[in-house]
Amino acid sequence: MSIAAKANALWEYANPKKFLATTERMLPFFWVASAICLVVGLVWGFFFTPDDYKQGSTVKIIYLHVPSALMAINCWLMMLATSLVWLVRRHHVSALAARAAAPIGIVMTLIALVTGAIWGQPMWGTWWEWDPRLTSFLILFLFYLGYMALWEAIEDPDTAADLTSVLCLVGSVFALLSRYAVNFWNQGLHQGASVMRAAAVTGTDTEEKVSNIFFYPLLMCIVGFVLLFIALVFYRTGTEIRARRIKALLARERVNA
Amino acid sequence: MIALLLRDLKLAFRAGGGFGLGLAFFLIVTVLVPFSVGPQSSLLATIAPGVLWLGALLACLLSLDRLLALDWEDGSLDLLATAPLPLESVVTIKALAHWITTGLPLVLAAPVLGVLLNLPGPGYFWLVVSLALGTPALSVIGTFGAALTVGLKRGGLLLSLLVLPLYVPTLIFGAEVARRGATGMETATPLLMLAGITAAAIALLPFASAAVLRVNLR
Amino acid sequence: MIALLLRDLKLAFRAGGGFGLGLAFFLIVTVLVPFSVGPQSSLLATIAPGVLWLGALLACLLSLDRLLALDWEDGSLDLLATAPLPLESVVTIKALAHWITTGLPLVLAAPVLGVLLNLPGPGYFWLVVSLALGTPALSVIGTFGAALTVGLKRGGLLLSLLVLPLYVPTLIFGAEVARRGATGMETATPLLMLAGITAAAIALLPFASAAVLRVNLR
Amino acid sequence: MMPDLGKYADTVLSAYAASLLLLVALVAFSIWRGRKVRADMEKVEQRVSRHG
Amino acid sequence: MTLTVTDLAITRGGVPVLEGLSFALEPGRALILRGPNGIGKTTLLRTLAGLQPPLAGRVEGAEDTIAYASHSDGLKPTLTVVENLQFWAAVFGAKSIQTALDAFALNDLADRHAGNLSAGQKRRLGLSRLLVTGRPMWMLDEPTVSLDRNAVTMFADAVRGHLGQGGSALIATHIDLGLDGEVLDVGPYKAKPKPIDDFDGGFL
Amino acid sequence: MTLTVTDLAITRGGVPVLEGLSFALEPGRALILRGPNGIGKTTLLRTLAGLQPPLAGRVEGAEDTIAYASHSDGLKPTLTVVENLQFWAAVFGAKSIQTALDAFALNDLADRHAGNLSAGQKRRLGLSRLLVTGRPMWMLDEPTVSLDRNAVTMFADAVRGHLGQGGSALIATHIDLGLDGEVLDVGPYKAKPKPIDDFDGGFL
Ligand code: HEM
Ligand SMILES: Nc1ncnc2c1ncn2[C@@H]1O[C@H](COP(=O)(O)OP(=O)(O)OP(=O)(O)O)[C@@H](O)[C@H]1O
Ligand SMILES: Nc1ncnc2c1ncn2[C@@H]1O[C@H](COP(=O)(O)OP(=O)(O)OP(=O)(O)O)[C@@H](O)[C@H]1O
Ligand SMILES: [Mg+2]
Ligand SMILES: [Mg+2]
Repeated sequence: MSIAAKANALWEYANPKKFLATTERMLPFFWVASAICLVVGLVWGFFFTPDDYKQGSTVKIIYLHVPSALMAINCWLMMLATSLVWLVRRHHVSALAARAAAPIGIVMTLIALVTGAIWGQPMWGTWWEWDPRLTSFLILFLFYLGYMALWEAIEDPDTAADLTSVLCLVGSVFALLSRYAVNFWNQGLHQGASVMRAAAVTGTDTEEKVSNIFFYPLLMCIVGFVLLFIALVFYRTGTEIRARRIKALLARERVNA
Repeated sequence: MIALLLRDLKLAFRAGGGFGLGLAFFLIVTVLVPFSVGPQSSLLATIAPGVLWLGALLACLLSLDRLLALDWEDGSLDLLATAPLPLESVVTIKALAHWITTGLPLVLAAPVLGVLLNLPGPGYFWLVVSLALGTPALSVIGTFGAALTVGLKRGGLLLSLLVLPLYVPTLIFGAEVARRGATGMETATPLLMLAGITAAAIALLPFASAAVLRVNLR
Repeated sequence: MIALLLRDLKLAFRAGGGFGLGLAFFLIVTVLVPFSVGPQSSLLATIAPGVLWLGALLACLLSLDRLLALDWEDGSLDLLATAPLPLESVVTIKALAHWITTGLPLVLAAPVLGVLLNLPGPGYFWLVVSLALGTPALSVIGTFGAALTVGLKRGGLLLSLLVLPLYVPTLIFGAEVARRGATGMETATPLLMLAGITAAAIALLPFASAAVLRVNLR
Repeated sequence: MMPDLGKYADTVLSAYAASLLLLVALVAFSIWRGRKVRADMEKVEQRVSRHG
Repeated sequence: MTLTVTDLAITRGGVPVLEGLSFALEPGRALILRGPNGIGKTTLLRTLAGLQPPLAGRVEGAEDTIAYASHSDGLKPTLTVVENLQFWAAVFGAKSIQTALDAFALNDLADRHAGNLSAGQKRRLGLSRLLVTGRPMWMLDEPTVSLDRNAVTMFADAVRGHLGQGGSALIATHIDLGLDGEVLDVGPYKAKPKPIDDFDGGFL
Repeated sequence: MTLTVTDLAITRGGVPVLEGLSFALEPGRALILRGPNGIGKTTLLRTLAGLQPPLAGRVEGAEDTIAYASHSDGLKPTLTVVENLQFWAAVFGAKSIQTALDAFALNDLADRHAGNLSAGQKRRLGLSRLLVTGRPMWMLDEPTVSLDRNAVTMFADAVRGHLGQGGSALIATHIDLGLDGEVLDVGPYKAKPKPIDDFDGGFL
């Protein structure tokens, strides 16, 4: 099957019915897989990893903190992508997927913030520090809030989809700007992203590396969070599709009443 | 009476009813403060009580323009005025609904935001107490302002102008309580004043609001 | 185009048009700050630039809900959309009118209020410059927010919730300029960033606003 | 077999508790709403297909 | 319960618009207000409903007996048709809203948000409110605006039913409702412009 | 300049309300839209005016030729009658507003604030706007709401004059305007409910 054909085949799933049918089939797998990964990763990390030499047992928080932080960011990216798809190809499902994802994203942001705050207490001696990364997460939280509020506020579903999509686009640009602004505004004590650096994995990186003992369980948790995210998005999108169908049926009933 | 209260609450919780928006505004303002005055936590700690009170006050303020103007625009205020309800109780109910949907959430959220501005430990209790005592006054006074400006299209900003000066005493004593609490000084006197103001406002202002409303309706 | 601008300005200056209200709000907020954070002049001096920027921003924000919603409610937006004006230019004009009636007065008034918060000497120049550069961005971004929420009755609070996060970069750089200016540090970098943001916003956002408006009109 | 968390025990545990609570709440809410909406849809579908 | 108006003068925006107006409205009767645009019908109705004080003259039997329906319907767009009606029913202490729903054929619109009804559907809902007030006197300001033909007949029937139960109605309208009530043209009562030289309390 | 509509289908709130609608509107002709409340007249006019996209079908000759008058008049209460008109004249590039003022007898209201006109006076001002647009096609949604008898005749004359100059008009109304234009009852074009079983992009 050629690439183009594959791509077209992909758009098939933009049909709500087909999307529902397919995801129904795939969901159980994702639920189970994510559960397994999360349990294994967390148990491994919590029970079978040593304490960090300077952070003590608090490193264990990383197994929740980092994955949630990553998902919080990636969830917004996914919403950005689906919003674009809606604006360009007018596939309702993708708009609804964006709507379904937002609450997940906000919860992930919340988890990152909370675990971070709790972690900050012993490490930095304060619950909250206006560190750039923390701050930019707070801003991300605000963007999620606004996005969801707009969805809630508008009655007509297509109008809501259009407006929120545009907001998501413009918002992304400003979120990026804010990230730089915040960096400029205050130099932080939060450690830089090293998980994603090969050096960290190979352990050749000297300073602020997450060494392998911590890394593999962490990787497990990240995978678990990703799977959980996918499962939730599929499930919630299904819900949104049904809610949308209810709206449509009622509207149809009205006008023919 | 009950019907009116229930309706207002229902409207607030419906889509576009704007419940929780005041809360979000409170949050955002608190976040913006460090951006504008700079991130030094010591500085933030000192201004925290005042900022939180000011934020709560503004959040209250912004939700006022919906309070009566919506009913005015769609004509239900005319109808309520001809209904067998005294206008005094109408405005009281509306103030109550406003407090439930705006003031109360602010009181509950304030401590969390205190963390952001690292408010010193003892401050939390007094912050909540002062807000719990002060916000009802804000709602009642705000209703009066809303009644004054109800005739004007989008009178939101004018409303703020009229109401803010009236808020000054509440703000002074409220913030004073919170600040003293945060620095561990005694808080009895301002607390008493605050309670007094609130009690008086609740007791007297509804009559003024109703009178003003009657004038605006003719 | 010109006709629209003139009309909006005329409306603003007429009774109830809300010219000067933003200014007054700015004034009151600045006056309230000492009440809430306490009168130590040293403290006030340090937070002065930030407070003034925040006050200006809020004053801008509160005048946004009139920006398009009035025209929406009385149906003139429908008529404008069917008139021989591209919607893009309509929103640009409206943003311009908003800046003239709100942003500009704030810029001019800021130094006076600076005195109230005894802003240090060198701060004045930079405060004015940063506001003059920043407020246009606030108007344009605000117009976008207004276009998003135009369909909603009294969407004022939601509007703020949507717009404030978008204001963050402008606020940070603007306040940074003012703060650095006040303490005599170099201000070139944030000033450039601020100018860049404003320019980009003016160049691009009107298209987004017009698109959103079209969606809302259908 | 509880690992000794040293002086940070409450920190770590509270972090885990809070996060897991949030996650469970999210999943629970999603499923609750999913069930509800699915039921509603079937109701409406039946009503509509009966008359109209 | 009769409404008696004697030598009434009313103002709008400080300007006298009608004066020397006297009439009585007995139970079971309908009175149709006619007059060109801007003569003061709306103002008159608002005055009788007690929303603004008369400039001169007396209005008797108007306290808590009047149900007023203005140009705007007082509907909440985010409440459903039923919720809107139930609220007014609760305020006026009526027990059931079913009759109101039936009278204006609102049953199949019952659980739609008032916000997305069409102009005429909104109007019907607004009028049905009158039936739950249980007030004997209806004051209606251009009630049939944007109603289609059979909605107008619905309305006429509702009014007849109300009159039948000893109620009365005062209706300002420009079109013919097919109601048999005497017509009161307020045109002749237009307030004479006062001589502007004597410069009394009214600044005229 | 003819407006030709072929096999048009329109939606409101995502639901088709009218479908299979075809007609042509030649210069000099008026077309009266009739239909019960909620059938979709307003929606149709908005679609033709280009405010919302059609669901299916074609609309030709509508670009920049249509002057639309909706339920609401787009008046600024704090501007005077003249200022309101002048603004629209400037937007549409018309030179004089005198004819418009004359046509609806607005001369003696000329410098009243639009905000304190009566319902019918407002309406007259709203309608006079059509004369300054200089657009050949008028789309009017219940134009005579709350107009008194001779205001209605004023309006009818204005329309006749417009038709006389080769303009055309599409008027949605429930009452009889005494205009001789053919009537289009949109009732029969009510959209048939789609089958709900296949559950495509439109969720129906
Ligand atoms: C309260 C708010 C906090 C937030 C919003 C936050 C946010 C983040 C984010 C976004 C990442 C990104 C992970 C990546 O990109 O690799 C991260 C990683 C991390 N955070 Fe936090 N953080 C917070 C507090 C803390 C605290 C207090 C500590 C401990 C001192 C901490 C330690 C870490 C570590 C060790 C990583 C992994 C860094 C790496 O990638 O190697 N964080 N955090
Ligand atoms: N807010 C106001 N301030 C001052 N004058 C007003 C105001 N509203 C209306 N008027 C004037 O008062 C007079 C009476 O207005 P009113 O609305 O009662 O007329 P009406 O008989 O209801 O007309 P219509 O049939 O058009 O509704 C009119 O001349 C009008 O111009
Ligand atoms: N905002 C909305 N959302 C969803 N449906 C709507 C909305 N507004 C109107 N409708 C429905 O769309 C249909 C068409 O409405 P429309 O206003 O076009 O009717 P109309 O012919 O103008 O009626 P009227 O003669 O009462 O003005 C009606 O069934 C109405 O209930
Ligand atoms: Mg009238
Ligand atoms: Mg209509």
